[in-house]
Amino acid sequence: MNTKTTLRITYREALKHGLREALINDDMVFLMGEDVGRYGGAFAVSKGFLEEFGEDRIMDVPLSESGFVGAGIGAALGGMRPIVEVMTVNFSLLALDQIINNASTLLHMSGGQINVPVVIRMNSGIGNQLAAQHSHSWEPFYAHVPGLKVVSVGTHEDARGMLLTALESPDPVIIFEYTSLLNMESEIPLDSGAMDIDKAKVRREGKDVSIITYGPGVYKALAAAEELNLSGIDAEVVDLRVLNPIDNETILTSVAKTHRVLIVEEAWRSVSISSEIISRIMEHAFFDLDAPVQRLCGVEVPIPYPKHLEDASIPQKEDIVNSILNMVQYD
Amino acid sequence: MNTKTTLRITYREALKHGLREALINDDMVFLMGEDVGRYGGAFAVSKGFLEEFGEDRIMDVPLSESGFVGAGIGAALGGMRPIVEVMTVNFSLLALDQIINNASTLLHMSGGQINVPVVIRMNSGIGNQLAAQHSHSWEPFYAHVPGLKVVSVGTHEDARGMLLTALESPDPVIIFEYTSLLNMESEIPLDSGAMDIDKAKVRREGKDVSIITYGPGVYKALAAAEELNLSGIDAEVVDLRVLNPIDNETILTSVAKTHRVLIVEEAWRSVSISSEIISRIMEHAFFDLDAPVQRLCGVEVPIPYPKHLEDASIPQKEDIVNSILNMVQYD
Amino acid sequence: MENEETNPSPTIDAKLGLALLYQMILIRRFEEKSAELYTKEKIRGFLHLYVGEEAVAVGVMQSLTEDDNILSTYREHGHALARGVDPGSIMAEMYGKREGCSMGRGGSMHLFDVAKKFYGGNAIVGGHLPLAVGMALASKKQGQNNITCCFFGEGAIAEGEFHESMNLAALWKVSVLFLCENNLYGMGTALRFSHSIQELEKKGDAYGVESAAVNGMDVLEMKKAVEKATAYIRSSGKPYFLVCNTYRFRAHSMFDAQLYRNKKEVEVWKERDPISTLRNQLLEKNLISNDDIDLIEEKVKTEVQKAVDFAEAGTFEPIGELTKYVYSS
Amino acid sequence: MENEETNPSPTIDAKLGLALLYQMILIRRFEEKSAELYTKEKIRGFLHLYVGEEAVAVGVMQSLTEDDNILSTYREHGHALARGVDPGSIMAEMYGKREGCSMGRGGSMHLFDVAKKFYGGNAIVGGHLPLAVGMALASKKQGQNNITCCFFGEGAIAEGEFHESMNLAALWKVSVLFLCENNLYGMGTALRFSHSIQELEKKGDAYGVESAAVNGMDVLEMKKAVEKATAYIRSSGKPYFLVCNTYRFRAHSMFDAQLYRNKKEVEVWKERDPISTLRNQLLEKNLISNDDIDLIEEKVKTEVQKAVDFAEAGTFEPIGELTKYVYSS
Ligand SMILES: Cc1ncc(C[n+]2csc(CCOP(=O)(O)OP(=O)(O)O)c2C)c(N)n1
Ligand SMILES: Cc1ncc(C[n+]2csc(CCOP(=O)(O)OP(=O)(O)O)c2C)c(N)n1
Ligand SMILES: [Mg+2]
Ligand SMILES: [Mg+2]
Repeated sequence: MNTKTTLRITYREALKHGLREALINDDMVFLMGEDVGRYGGAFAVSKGFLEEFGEDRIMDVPLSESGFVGAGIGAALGGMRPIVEVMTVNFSLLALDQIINNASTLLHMSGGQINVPVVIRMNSGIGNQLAAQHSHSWEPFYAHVPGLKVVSVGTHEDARGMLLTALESPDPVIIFEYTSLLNMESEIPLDSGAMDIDKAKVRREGKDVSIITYGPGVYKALAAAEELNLSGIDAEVVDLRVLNPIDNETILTSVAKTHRVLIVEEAWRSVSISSEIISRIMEHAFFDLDAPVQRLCGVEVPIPYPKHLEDASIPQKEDIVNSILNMVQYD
Repeated sequence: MNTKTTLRITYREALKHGLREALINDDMVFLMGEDVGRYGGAFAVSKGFLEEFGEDRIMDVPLSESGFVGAGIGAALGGMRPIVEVMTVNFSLLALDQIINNASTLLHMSGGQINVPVVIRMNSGIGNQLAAQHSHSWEPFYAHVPGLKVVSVGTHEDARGMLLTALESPDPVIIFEYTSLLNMESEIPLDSGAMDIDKAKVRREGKDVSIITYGPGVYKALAAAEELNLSGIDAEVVDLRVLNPIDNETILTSVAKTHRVLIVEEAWRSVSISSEIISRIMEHAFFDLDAPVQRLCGVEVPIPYPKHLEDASIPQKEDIVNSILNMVQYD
Repeated sequence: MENEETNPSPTIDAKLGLALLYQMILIRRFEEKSAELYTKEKIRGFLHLYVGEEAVAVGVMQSLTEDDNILSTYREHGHALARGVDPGSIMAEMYGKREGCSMGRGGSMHLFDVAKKFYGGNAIVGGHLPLAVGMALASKKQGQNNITCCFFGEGAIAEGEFHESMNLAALWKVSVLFLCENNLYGMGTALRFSHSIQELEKKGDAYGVESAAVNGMDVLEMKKAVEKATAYIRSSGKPYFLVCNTYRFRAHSMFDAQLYRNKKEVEVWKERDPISTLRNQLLEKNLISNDDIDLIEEKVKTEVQKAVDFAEAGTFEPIGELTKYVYSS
Repeated sequence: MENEETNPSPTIDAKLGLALLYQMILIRRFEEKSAELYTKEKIRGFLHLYVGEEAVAVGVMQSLTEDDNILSTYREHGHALARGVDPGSIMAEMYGKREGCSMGRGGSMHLFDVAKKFYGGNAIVGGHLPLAVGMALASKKQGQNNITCCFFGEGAIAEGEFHESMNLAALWKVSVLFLCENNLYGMGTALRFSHSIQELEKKGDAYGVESAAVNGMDVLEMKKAVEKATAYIRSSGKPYFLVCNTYRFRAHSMFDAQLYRNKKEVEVWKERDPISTLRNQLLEKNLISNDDIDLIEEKVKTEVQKAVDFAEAGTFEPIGELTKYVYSS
């Protein structure tokens, strides 16, 4: 690629760029979270920010998830533009009451008087052998709740741009970022900026089968698609991106084209994003299907520590390839 | 009915019978929760118990959901048989970290050394004009989490018997009870006792369409089925009862018989129990279907206070009847 | 931390006396009417009455300016009325009418009036405390000198949110008035069954937060205590924790057989009724006459009737608008 | 609440001295080896070392009996070793082997050994405090007189769970030893940025819980303070809050550039190394000789090597067993 128009960047750097730009763009924006300042961010995403923006804009907070997430929501009510970082999604359970009973309902309960323009970022995902209490995928929880906008950052461009758009939303936005992607490098356009956060995106066009996924599933699906290409199978990869409210149109267009769907998700299987996608296809595209929709999901087990068991508990590239080969074989 | 073999009883009384029997049966059982004692239970389910069983067995606790639910889990680790009442499911968000990160994972994280025999009961549902913060249906949240057993009490017999079986489980059981059913009367067999908590149940046999539901949907579906009968439509009503792990067999048997399915659920539509049921039908019974599965769910809005809007936000008997009439009409 | 003072005669004149009396009586009669309308099924859901606690709301509001923020619980009619939220819009809200202060969406537990900086009406016990800290933080960041006053019951103090919020407010030095209404019960659970220590004001020390207890049955003592608290907050920019010892004369909500307390205890407290207390103080000092009181009752009656008429005349939102207010756009 | 005491010479004899020294050195060397194995990628996930804090774990365990329950955090190797959990089974756990004390399912953060009444290894900060209260409640209900000792860091005190658990334990009068290891940092957040007051032991007063602070760098002072605490708990049946002032010499976990503190501070604390402190005390009193120390180091080395060998020789669970331990049956 031409180095003049693209930038080679890690996912971590992309997040950092977006966050820095947000802080520069608007004085009302500030970042609050555990260890975002002096430590440099648990995942080094905000490293150097305390020095650059000062204590008022980069606030280290005590271990009080309910308290500081609620305070972030309150600060939004008070006219600020807070970005609250919950160190990892696992700890967000402690703040769920604030997020649901306050952030997602205040607009409604007040009859439209109150907006809650808060952005809550959390690191998520599986793959670093952090075991059962540190490997949750709570996308399905948040996607269930009306009033929240939920986005999942599956690519470098989105890592750079989703936050910027989230900050334009008058309503609360939950952003899932993924630890397993942090060190991954990719090219993004030099002028890549704010990304729309309303639509799913076709990351690879294909005609034989649709792989619908989000988060860490995106690059896995793209890699699987390349491999399938060698077997003459042309897979389309749809990155959901927005998990709430879900964009039906992009999904249904893809199904109408390929007639075959595999959904890939790291979260546990039952009552998940994949369940919802299957339901929407059932409801709106039943007669488009050549075969039942299939899905690869997280195995329903608290995630185990050992690498081999952890790997086995989430879908891998090979699983995607094999599932699709099987699917097509039984045509 | 013959009064010698059945008992006419409210849902509240049925719950009370079960709870009382549990306390009598086993000295290790105790009930803890906000206002379960001196107040008599927020919904009068444990009225009189403090006098009957004493302070050690009926423990009023302070407003500390995370603390006392966690303490209940701890008491289970310590060899007791606690029944923890979370006054309403809405407040369980404050205890979700304890329920998920402790109750559901300890068995696994300890490599099978630790059982967590705790039963957590919560009042749930919509229909008393309690507005957005007091009308949650969190069945989908709990049903997503492996390690938890989740049951939903849709009938009087289950109200009487589910708790007794739950207390036999070595693993944590979450019981959803429904405020809207408390005053409803029904007949149950005099000798009705412990109910199995592994299987769904066909509450009404039928051949034309399966209505799959749980909780307050059960009686609504049964009433709708009676009404449909007048139009010559013979509906089968399946009460899921167990929301985690879900019993596929009963569902698939019904689908194989009727080839048409309507799912009825009060919880919000996206990423719900209904999504999961549709997915399982897609995966295991796709070719049994004569038409796409349909569902009636909670409208995706924080539940509004006024009666007419609250009623409109959840499926009613008429909606079930109309949906099925439409479904059959387009055959 | 200071102990409850029983300073016998804070200064008062007739004008202030009448104003305070009017507000307390308005709250009392408004709620009595609400209870009546509840039994007539005009109002539904949960209805938590404030009867007996009026001195707290009225006393607090005297020292707050229109720039100050207020957050409250589900037992908030008194706070809303004392703040000056229109009684008609409150009644219409409880009727579920679109003319209500929250468009009818919230009901009794969720009164909102942003113009009055009245931020609910929150029904998760303790859930609004972190919000209050955040609003105060926003004020500080924007260089505003206003106070965020957060009402909550003594029951809420057992929740983790109290602890986290007190610590955050103290650590960040933000202007929160933590206003605890200790009415001795959280539903049916008496203070001694929910807290291992019962002098709740002592909890301020655990956070280095200034605190005090006050007789919440006397509006003049309330007024004085809050003047002191707000002066402290405005000059220091730091939070303050005020425990107002009071009592709820009626049931927790409309579904409560009150098995947990005896009638005698209620009667004893009723002798300290904040309305008669103030009335007697004013009469004794010859600041007002019985006629003045009749006039107030008359005026309140009209005001309450106006509120009911407004609510009755209100309209229901069409069902087609059900999903309004889920997202802004 | 008592202030930190600096009682110069708690009683000690050679036998006890050697035993304490052995345990502290075992923990130190075991963890140094773990760090080495981490860089060799034998151990993965998060690894939180206890180096510098050994006096706390070893001091505490002296007064606990085999009937007492222990709950700990993710920084629990020291607690597990001092409790007598087999070093081999701990190392195997960190290797993810089925011979590990949690069958390899938990890793470094989730060491469990029910036979030793060691209940984790919990990785949600503050999340195990309610469990501890519940276990103590279960003991009380069953008429058992044992103590439940719950270790947590000073960072955890800001969580609502601390507040709720202290109140519940005090209210219910149950035998919990709340054992705070104040190492001055929660990850990169210094004490003064997480708590509005820094004498954490003062927080006991807010719940009527007896409390004290102790020099956590001196195992003999630790031992004495815990003897007092446990004697109080066993005789009263009430909880106790002990703040152990200590310091972590190494990074928070293996991913930590330690930007938040300067090297000088670390060096100053290292001069108070609990191992050299005890060694010097014993040498000065002529209770032991340098040879004794060499012997201990030798013995420890063998023990650690045995643990590593055991872990190396362990086996991985077959993938087919992935869903074991989700439900009991
Ligand atoms: C988190 C939570 N738990 C439980 C409830 C149910 N509940 C409503 S009010 C109440 C008592 C609160 O007591 P207190 O804080 O003293 O306020 P009061 O009602 O006495 O004014 C309870 C238990 C709730 N609304 N929220
Ligand atoms: C609820 C929760 N929030 C955040 C974290 C991430 N985290 C792990 S350890 C830690 C610091 C805890 O500090 P402290 O309690 O002082 O214990 P220490 O590590 O110093 O022993 C943090 C923030 C977590 N594990 N759990
Ligand atoms: Mg109260
Ligand atoms: Mg620490």
